[in-house]
Amino acid sequence: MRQISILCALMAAFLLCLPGAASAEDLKVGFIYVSPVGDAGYSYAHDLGRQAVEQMDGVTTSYVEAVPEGPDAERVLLNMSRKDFDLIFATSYGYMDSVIKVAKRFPEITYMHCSGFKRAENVGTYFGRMYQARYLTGMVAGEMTDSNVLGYVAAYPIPELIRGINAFTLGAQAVNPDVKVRVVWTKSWYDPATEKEAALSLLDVGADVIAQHVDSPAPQEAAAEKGAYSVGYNSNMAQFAPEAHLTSAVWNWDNLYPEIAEQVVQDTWESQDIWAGLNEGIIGLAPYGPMVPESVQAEVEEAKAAIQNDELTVFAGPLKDQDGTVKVPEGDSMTDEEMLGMTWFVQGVIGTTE
Amino acid sequence: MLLYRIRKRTTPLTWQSWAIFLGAVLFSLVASGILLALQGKPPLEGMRLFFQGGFGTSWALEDALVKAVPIYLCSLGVGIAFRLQIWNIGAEGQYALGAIGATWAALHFSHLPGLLLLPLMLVCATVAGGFWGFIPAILKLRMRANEIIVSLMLNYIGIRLLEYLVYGAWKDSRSFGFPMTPEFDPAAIIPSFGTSRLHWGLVLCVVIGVVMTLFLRFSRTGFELKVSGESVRAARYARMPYGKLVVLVMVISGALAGWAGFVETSATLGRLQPSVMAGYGYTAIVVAWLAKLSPLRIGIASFLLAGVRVGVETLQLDLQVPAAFGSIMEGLILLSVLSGQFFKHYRFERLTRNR
Amino acid sequence: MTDHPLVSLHQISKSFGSVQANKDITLDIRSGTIKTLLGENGAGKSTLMSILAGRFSPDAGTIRIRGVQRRFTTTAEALDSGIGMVYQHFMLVEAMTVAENVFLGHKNGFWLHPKQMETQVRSLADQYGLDVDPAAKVHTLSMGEKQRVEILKLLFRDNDVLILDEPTTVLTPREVNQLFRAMRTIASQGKAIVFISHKLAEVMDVADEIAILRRGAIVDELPAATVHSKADLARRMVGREVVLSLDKAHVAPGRPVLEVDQLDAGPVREVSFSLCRGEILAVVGVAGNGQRPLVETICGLRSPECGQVNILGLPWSEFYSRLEWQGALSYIPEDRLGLATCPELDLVDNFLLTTRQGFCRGSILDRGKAERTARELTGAFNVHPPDVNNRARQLSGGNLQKMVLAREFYRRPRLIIAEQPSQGLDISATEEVWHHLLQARERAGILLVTGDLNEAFNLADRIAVIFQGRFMDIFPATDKTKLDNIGPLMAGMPTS
Amino acid sequence: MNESILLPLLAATVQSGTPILYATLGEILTERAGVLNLGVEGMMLLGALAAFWASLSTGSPWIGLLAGGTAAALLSGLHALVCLVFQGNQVVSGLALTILGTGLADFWGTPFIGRKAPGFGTLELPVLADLPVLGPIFFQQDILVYLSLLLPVAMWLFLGRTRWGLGLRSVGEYPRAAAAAGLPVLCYRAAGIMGGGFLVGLGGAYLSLAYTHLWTNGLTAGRGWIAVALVIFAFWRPGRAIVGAYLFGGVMAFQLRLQAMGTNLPSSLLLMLPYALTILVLALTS
Repeated sequence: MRQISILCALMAAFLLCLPGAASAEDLKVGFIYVSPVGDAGYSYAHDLGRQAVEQMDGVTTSYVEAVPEGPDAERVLLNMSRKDFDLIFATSYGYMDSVIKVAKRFPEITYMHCSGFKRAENVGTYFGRMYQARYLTGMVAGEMTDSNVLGYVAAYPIPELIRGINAFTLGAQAVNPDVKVRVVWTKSWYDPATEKEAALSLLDVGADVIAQHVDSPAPQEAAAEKGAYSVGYNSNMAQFAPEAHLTSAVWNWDNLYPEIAEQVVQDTWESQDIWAGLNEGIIGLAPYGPMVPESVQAEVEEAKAAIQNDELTVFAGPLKDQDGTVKVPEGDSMTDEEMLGMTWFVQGVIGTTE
Repeated sequence: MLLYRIRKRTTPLTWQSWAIFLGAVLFSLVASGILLALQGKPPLEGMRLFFQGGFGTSWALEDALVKAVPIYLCSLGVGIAFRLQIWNIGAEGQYALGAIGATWAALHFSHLPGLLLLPLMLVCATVAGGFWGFIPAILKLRMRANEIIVSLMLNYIGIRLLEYLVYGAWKDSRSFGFPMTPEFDPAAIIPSFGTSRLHWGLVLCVVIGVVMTLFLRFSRTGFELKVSGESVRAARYARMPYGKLVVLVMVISGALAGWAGFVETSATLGRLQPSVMAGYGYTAIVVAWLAKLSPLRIGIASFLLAGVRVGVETLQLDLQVPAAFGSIMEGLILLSVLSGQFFKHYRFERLTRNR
Repeated sequence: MTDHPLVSLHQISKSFGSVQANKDITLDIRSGTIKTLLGENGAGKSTLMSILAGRFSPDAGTIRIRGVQRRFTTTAEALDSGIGMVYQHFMLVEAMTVAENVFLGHKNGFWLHPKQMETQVRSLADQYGLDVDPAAKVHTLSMGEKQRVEILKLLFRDNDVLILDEPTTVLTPREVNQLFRAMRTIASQGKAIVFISHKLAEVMDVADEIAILRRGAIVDELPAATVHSKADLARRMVGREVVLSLDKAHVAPGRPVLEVDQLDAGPVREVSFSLCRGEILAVVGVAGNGQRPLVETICGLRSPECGQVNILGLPWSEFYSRLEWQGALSYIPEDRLGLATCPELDLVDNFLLTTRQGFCRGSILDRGKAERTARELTGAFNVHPPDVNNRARQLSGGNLQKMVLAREFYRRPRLIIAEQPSQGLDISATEEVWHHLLQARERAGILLVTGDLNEAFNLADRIAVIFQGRFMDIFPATDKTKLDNIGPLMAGMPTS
Repeated sequence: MNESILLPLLAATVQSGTPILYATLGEILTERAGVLNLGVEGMMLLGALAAFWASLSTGSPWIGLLAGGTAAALLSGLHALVCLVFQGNQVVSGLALTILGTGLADFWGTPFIGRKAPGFGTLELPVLADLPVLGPIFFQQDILVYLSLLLPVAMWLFLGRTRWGLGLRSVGEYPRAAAAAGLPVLCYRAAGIMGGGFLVGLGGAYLSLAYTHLWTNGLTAGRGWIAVALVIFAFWRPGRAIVGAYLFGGVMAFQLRLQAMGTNLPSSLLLMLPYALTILVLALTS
């Protein structure tokens, strides 16, 4: 019992640090997360961004976590809006309809919706070009594989993930044309046991690098146990499998949120679609593991610079889908809109998008 | 040493039973308050915010009522199955099927006017949900398969089916590949009252509640349900069609859960997407039992539970307590209200030793 | 030995709500004797012994065991003091074996050794002549065997006082004799037996001492040797003269209401008989010889495997496909509380159980009308208390049975199947039930399935004896020679 | 399907069936004492967290295991209190326990997310591990798998061959008979609930100490519910629980491998498999 109460006290201290006292003229910024912030995954990354906003002068923040997409989201949004928040970040794609609905009723409040495609006068959308980082991690994986089979543990077949898998594949193929990527869907954002099992099943069919688009580090662990390599996601996952972890594709929302808050304070905010990438620093790579040779690191850094300079486009033609049909002809590249709605795998991916 | 002994109450309580209920709630709130205090949050302020957020303002009441609708419908459904001692824990899957049925109608007959389309959606939700309830019933009767397992497994299958459709055939081509159907035509959306969030689904709840009460109390089938629930042997003795009754309650149960899926999809989401699944089917079981299966009490319990959930969100927003705190509070409230019912039937008595 | 009695109860009182079950009862129980508590149902016999066995605690009074005052709050404490009771409803775990049941609650040793347990139980059983297979699962046993298991449980724990609550109701005559022999053996080994009964013949047969209870108090206590006649004992028990035989008016038999030809159903084999209106046919036999499947087949609860059953002139399947709720068939089952009624429902609901079709307007049930009818019938059938809002389980066995009869006769049946209609009822209730059955015979044929020969002799026009699913014989109740030979017939021995 | 796929699949079957097996056995014990506890999911989660916490802070997975069992047993003690002492409805109490247990685990577990605790690794049994086929499937696992294989035998011995087991069964089958034989019914039931809770907690601990070495909210992901269903599937017999748990774990592992090998079947339909198969087997064997 004592440990538990100590634990509670610690948590209390931890949580006490978060909210400060609000004064009347402060900018009130609200965040809605789809999962608990403690999940070290997606919402955690957003919350780091929130904490950066909290550091700003004249700004207070507040959040509601674990809000299911759907009717509950609408209610929480309404609740926040009624409480005179000035800027509200809705950080999951499923909040889209609710944001638009609520925003209609509160025109004076600014809403920012992550990963959606519907905008309004007072609703902006934003997301990160995670696919750029995926491309780079794909290069690392493509260089490091011996079997030329890469495994990818993914949660749900939505464009965001499909895009990531494709970018990863293209990156790997850029350095290793023979590489294949096998995909297993877990149909769950957090189920470590199933995710580990999925990784193991990929390892069983010959994969020797495991990448992931799920929230728990369980796939890293599986790779480490079987002596394979792994690529993490969300945040640096090196600590879970130091001997296996090549790098991770990570979110850095703290490079975006304060800027938007500042815009609202300055009254310069305008509804737009922000899709920021490596240039803005919203996404990035975690430090490489020691097993990644210098030459590979240099090659990847070079590609990173090329992407940043617009010299390299990830989804540039020719791109063929799994059946070999040309989707993007030589010389073309995909528009943002096309990328946002991507529902097909590029050639070299083994798996289904359903 | 003082000795107490427990005695069964001979006379039923009147106003005291409410006092006991309030006492139990108070007990759990004090426990929650202590938890809040341990986190360094002001407990009294927390409780005030909780009540204000759940029941204290017209908005809060509106929110609680809207949230109570699916809980109520599912709970009414499982409640009627429980009356017959049929353990339908498949409301979650039946709800999913109802949502699927309603969506099917909304997508395929979007040209119809609302006055036709909405009833059609209701019918489709009834058929789909009822069918999902029918499966465990028929497997129980024909194959003697336990309805608890079958209905539980059908939950998972129903949810996967919903996912399959939304990720596949029904995906909106304009949604950039996100798993959601196209937005429903306005005709397929249950209208709300004025600018409030309250919608006609509430009227549906009241109507079905009254109908169900009348049915259970005054109809011959209601009587047969009552008897069969008390004793299957006596029901067989009295030549009641037990098998038909099992099918009937499971279909009604599934249909009501299906209605809940219809209302949620149409009135609050306006399209089908996987997030329509919010665990109401499981909540319904708690509510049905807590309310002792009576339609009126199920209504009250659904509303209170919805209020608790809504109120806890305010607590989260204003005091920044973690979401898990809501579950803890809900669990504590349920357990203490449940324990409190003991005192409705028993009392402590000072023991006088006659030695 | 000291001169203290093994057990002495002093001034024991106990009330349940407003009902005083025991008042100021003082009673001694001595080792080596069979003490009988005689009284009508509801006289307080079971309550008194349940107090001794630790199930209830008395409101007032003291219990002394070998002169030492004790107070039991649980049955475990009573058991530890050597007092054990065999209840009417057996306290056996059906899914476990005999040996496991016997060892249940036994405190020695952590590990169980099934073989060793069985040997121990077998030797104990042999010692007292209580024949039962220790390895058998209890649910496969007959009632008599189950009772032996209960007794073995108590003997195994070296209990000094064995209380048997109405043990003979579930037994066949042969089993009753076996039980009485075992009781004498047990008593002869220095243990005390308390035998609770309301059957005069048995009491006179086995008792050493008789205590008579009436309305919660002991009204008489006497050695068995001083009792001269059953009538004398009966008078002491009920406080008035009892008519032990009925006037049976002759009713001319009418058309056949039930014809059974070469019926096979489960254990039932090649049973043929017919039953006419105005007639009572008693099927007697030891319980478990196919009576249940026979009754269930006739009542439509299971289908015949082979042979013909014609009810009211219609073949079985046709009869049941268009069964009318009234003017047809009524089944009065042995299990009044579990099958014929719902214990937790009130009398109106229980009345509606089989008559609901008569109170329907469309699909709406007219409960008000049903309540009025139920109230009239409770009055007419002398159901006490006459409050239709009572739940079925609040009624005594006799009143519940009258309530069931009232309901079933309201349906004006032309064929009545009555199973053990007076089992467990006191004398006056039995009298009323018999009276109602005799009256009903004027417009119906009655198939009376009973284990109580006295009942069969008193009511029946013809008697059929069933053994292992077959009818051994059917004969008129007036055939004295056959009647005398009924014992061997029930045991499967055809008339020599 | 060749051997290089089949053997790992069967080994994975054993591993993914093991947490469910523990939980199922726990619930069997509870229900054998005559009490229904629908709080398995919550108890499992709290057990997983407590195991993780204890292992992390002491460095010993064994202490973690013990803590996991104990925490779940304590939570189930609440069920015992509500159902046995206050005579509350078992269904509501069990579901409330799930809500409470999930809440507590998430609440206390936040600081542990994203950390790695010492856990159980593979322990190849000498000789047995080298057996053809059986070796790789059963005997190149972690020690908790071996324990879970012994547990049904131990439970069978306990229920059938000990005085306490006899008492427990009688209390579940016919409490009045047990009371008449002088057994303290409530104590036996409480012991059944808490003992069952302990085993359920071990199932949770398996998830956070052996299957993965992580803690996340919702770690059990519905496995507790599967266990509740499998109890009925197993007809309350420990031996059949193994079949049920492995059947379920096997189909789960199989559908993931099917995906990994590259199938064109939609994953939603593949994910229905374990549930549909459970219904099928149930319908055919009832």
